[in-house]
Amino acid sequence: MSYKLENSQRGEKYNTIFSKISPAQRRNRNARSRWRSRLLLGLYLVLMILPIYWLLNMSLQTNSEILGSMTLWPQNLTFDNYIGIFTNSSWYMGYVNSMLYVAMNMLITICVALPAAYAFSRYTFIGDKHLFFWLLTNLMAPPAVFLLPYFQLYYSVGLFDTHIAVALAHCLFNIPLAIWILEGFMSSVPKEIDETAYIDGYSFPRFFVKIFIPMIRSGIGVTLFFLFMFSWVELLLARTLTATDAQPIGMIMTRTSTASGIDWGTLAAAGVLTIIPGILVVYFVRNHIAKGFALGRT
Amino acid sequence: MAEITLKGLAHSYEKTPKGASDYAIRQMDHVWHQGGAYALLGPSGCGKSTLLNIISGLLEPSEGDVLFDGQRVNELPPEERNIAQVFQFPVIYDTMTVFDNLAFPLRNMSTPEYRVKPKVLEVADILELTPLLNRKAKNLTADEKQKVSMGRGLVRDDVTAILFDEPLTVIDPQLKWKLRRKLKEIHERFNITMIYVTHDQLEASTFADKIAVMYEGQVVQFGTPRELFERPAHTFVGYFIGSPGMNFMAVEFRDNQVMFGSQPLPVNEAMERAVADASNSVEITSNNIKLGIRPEFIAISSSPSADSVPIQVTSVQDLGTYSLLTFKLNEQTFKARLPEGHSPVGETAFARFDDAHVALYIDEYLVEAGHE
Amino acid sequence: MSWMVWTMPTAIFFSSIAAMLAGMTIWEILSPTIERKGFLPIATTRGDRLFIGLLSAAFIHLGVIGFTALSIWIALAVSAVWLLVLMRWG
Amino acid sequence: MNNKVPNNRAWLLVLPMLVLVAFSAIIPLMTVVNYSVQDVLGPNARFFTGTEWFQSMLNDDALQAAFLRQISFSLIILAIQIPLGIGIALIMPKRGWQASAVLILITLPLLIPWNVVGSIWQIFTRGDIGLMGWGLRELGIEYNITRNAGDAWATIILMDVWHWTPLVAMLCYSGLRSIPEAYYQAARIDRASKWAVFRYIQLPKLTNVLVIAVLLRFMHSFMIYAEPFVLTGGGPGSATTFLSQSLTTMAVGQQDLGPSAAFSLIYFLVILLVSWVFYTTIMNMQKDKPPHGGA
Repeated sequence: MSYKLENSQRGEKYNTIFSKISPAQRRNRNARSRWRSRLLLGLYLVLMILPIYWLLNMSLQTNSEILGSMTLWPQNLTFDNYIGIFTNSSWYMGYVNSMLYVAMNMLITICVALPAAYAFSRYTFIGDKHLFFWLLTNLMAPPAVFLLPYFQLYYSVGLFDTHIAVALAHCLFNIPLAIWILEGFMSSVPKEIDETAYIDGYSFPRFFVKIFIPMIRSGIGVTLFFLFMFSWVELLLARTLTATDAQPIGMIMTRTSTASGIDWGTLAAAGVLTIIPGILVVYFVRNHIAKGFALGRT
Repeated sequence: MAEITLKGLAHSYEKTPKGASDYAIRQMDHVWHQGGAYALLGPSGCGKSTLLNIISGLLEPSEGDVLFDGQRVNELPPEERNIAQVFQFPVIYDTMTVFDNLAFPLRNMSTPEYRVKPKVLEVADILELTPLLNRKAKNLTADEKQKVSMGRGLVRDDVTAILFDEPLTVIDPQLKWKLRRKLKEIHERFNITMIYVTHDQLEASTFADKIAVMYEGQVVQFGTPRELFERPAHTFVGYFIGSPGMNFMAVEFRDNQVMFGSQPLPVNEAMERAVADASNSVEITSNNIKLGIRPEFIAISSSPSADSVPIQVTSVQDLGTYSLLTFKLNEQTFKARLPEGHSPVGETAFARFDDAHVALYIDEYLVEAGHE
Repeated sequence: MSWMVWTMPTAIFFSSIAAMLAGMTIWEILSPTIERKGFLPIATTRGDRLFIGLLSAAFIHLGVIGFTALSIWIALAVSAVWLLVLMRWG
Repeated sequence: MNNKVPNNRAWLLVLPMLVLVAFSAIIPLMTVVNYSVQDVLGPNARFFTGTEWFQSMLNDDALQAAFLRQISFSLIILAIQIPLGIGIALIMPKRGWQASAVLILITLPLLIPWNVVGSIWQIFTRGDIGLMGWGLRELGIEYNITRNAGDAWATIILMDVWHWTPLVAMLCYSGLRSIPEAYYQAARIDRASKWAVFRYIQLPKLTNVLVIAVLLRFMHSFMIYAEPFVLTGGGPGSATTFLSQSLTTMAVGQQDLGPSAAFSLIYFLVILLVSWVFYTTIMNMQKDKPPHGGA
């Protein structure tokens, strides 16, 4: 059998090389499709921002303007709502409380999740897969199931209405999440790195802190972002475990409805202020976030 | 069918390149003839892949033209250039079977199914993929995957050139050899122009009839493997080709002698004149004059002769069929290749450079000593 | 601990789960399990089969309690048999 | 890279984490099981009830309705969010400052506390002070989420799409970013159409992240509580009362510990089953990777 192709056949095919579309036409077509996707994306972003804009808009208005007429932007710009929040300790302490337990939770979680994720990514041990699955089920456990026992558990150990109580409670879903993300990042670091370090005489703790953690820096950054996110947005547990001393801002916001009606301006301003920490955090990790969102699993 | 000509080609990734260092490809002219098997050899970062992508149309060159059979194709996208490219890491369509992978380019051109099948079977047969045709491409080994991606280039009747971008990087050593032979076989059968990018000189010389050596965005020499070995046109070629590479000595003409530092070098008259001319020439301002000699052409003996120089032997390495001798001359390290059974040498010995194989480099480029 | 309102049945339930886990661990140390493919659609280890067995036992109990008038002991017996079948041939 | 070393001492590394999670997970779970078989009236007054609560919960019409609502809600938002998320990921800019800006904007809704999300939408959709409610009324559309169940549903779905599509989009975006450029180049050379590139390159590479997206979205939508609670309070009537809310009302509002515990356990078992099926699927998909070869 001969594989040589007929020359005439090849010649005939070869004529297709210069197609009917001119380069200019093609460029136009590409540009048009690019503009179309820009437009769609822009449209989505605008629709997405609109509710947040509305909140911002209201937070800069007086209650009488909010309730009086429909205005697309503040006619009488006022910062009174914000000033009110920042001068009232029961308001701003809500932010301090939220920040405090979120920070504590991030610290505790990352400290215990790092070694555990390392164990999952490097070793097999009895029951490892089942343990991992059990962890993930905690990610899915609806907090509503646990509300009452939580209250009683923390009450009986004397932690009720402390920041650490909320921080510990949020470990329920944050530790599994952290292990899940970190395990993905760690598995993409070749095992040879570990072995080389041991041969070079590094002890495990020294290797872990000096070599391994710097290698998965971006993974840790992304993990912290997720920990922040889920601890910051969760309120059901935080509300149940606190009364006055450690109450999160989300709870304090409900106070805006009084007998004389709802103080819309303050509510909106408080809402805007809950968004700001998120913006800051996402700004800091923006360069790693694209990779990190796949949870190290692409 | 397709003669690929690069005319005044240059490429920079910057929008406004400032100096030569901003260019990935510096101004060059080159012709790849129809049906040739070429290799593009060079260290990483020398612009090989950039050049390949310009030829295939993935990149548009910032200056100059790419001509296919004399027609300018600069703006033509890859899909209209009738070119196939095989990448460093095998690109396969995971979810398809091997058959569908091979048929993919044909189906994209809406080839009728009755013509797709025989073509795919034919290519699968050549590449020895027939038993795998119904397997999911995802589960293949790296070399099988790479064969599939090669096959996708071969199924198209209209392909006039196949470009390979270090295609054997991820293949096991013993399979590399087999695949390379397969490539050679395909080249002979189909008479397709093949350009093969690699940083491995052995790979280049076993595959290609002619090798283009690239260095800092330029093709510094284009020739057969033999030419590259015997007459390196640029010091880089001398250093890069051969193992170990060429030895170089920065020389000057002093006291009516060719001097390597404090060591007078015995060279033939033509060479001496050439070095003298170069030293005195006003054009050569850098004073960059070098003599090059391959380790193969240095003879070592224990006793001095008229045209030898004294050396300090640092080490001798027995490499089976030959020994590699490292020595010092004028504080610089040299390598020499001793044939099997060469008599042992002491710490001090004498080296003689074979006149016919000493080459003169001015500003790193080869100058034929006799022809000036 | 009084707030946990323990009862005898639940204590027995959790003790037996704990005992099962301990037993599986000891069994695993004495003779490590090998993943194999039985009548279940996926390859499983001993631990996987125990988990599948327990989970399906829970649903068997729920089914019997919620939708039949049968005694819970029947559900328990069916579950035990099912667990054994699963461990042996799953 | 995948050959892990058998080492049972690895348990030591897992132990601190285990203690913390067990404290937060196992003790409350045990308590819930204890509740579920008793009628707890007070600190010293409780009666063993056996399986009674389970029986009544499984046959409770209101709960079954809530369960069905929950399932339909989860399926609807998955059907909207997954394709929409893929679409957005496809048109997001790949590099430059625009990419960063879009990233930050897109992730914004994810970082808003859940009850604030509810508040934002409650305000936004009010007829008197909300842009959307006011706008719709100006356009002459009857829209009232406190009276019309259809409007309430539509609003909750819109809110959830607004809130969570970014997660799907970001997951897909990072999945797309991990596709080597060579795949697109090869596809161009093979003359693949845009659709073929999506169908045979992008979509297959997205399956991993899509499974994660479906899993996370399903689970989160199943426990949705704060947003609809703030937005509609479960109304009108019980049109938007989802499982979590029924549960919370029962446990906290009415102090019916036994029934709500039994109900929690049923709920938990369903979640466990679904997550196990998903998890096993993911694990088996990863196992399908080539047994030898590969980089």
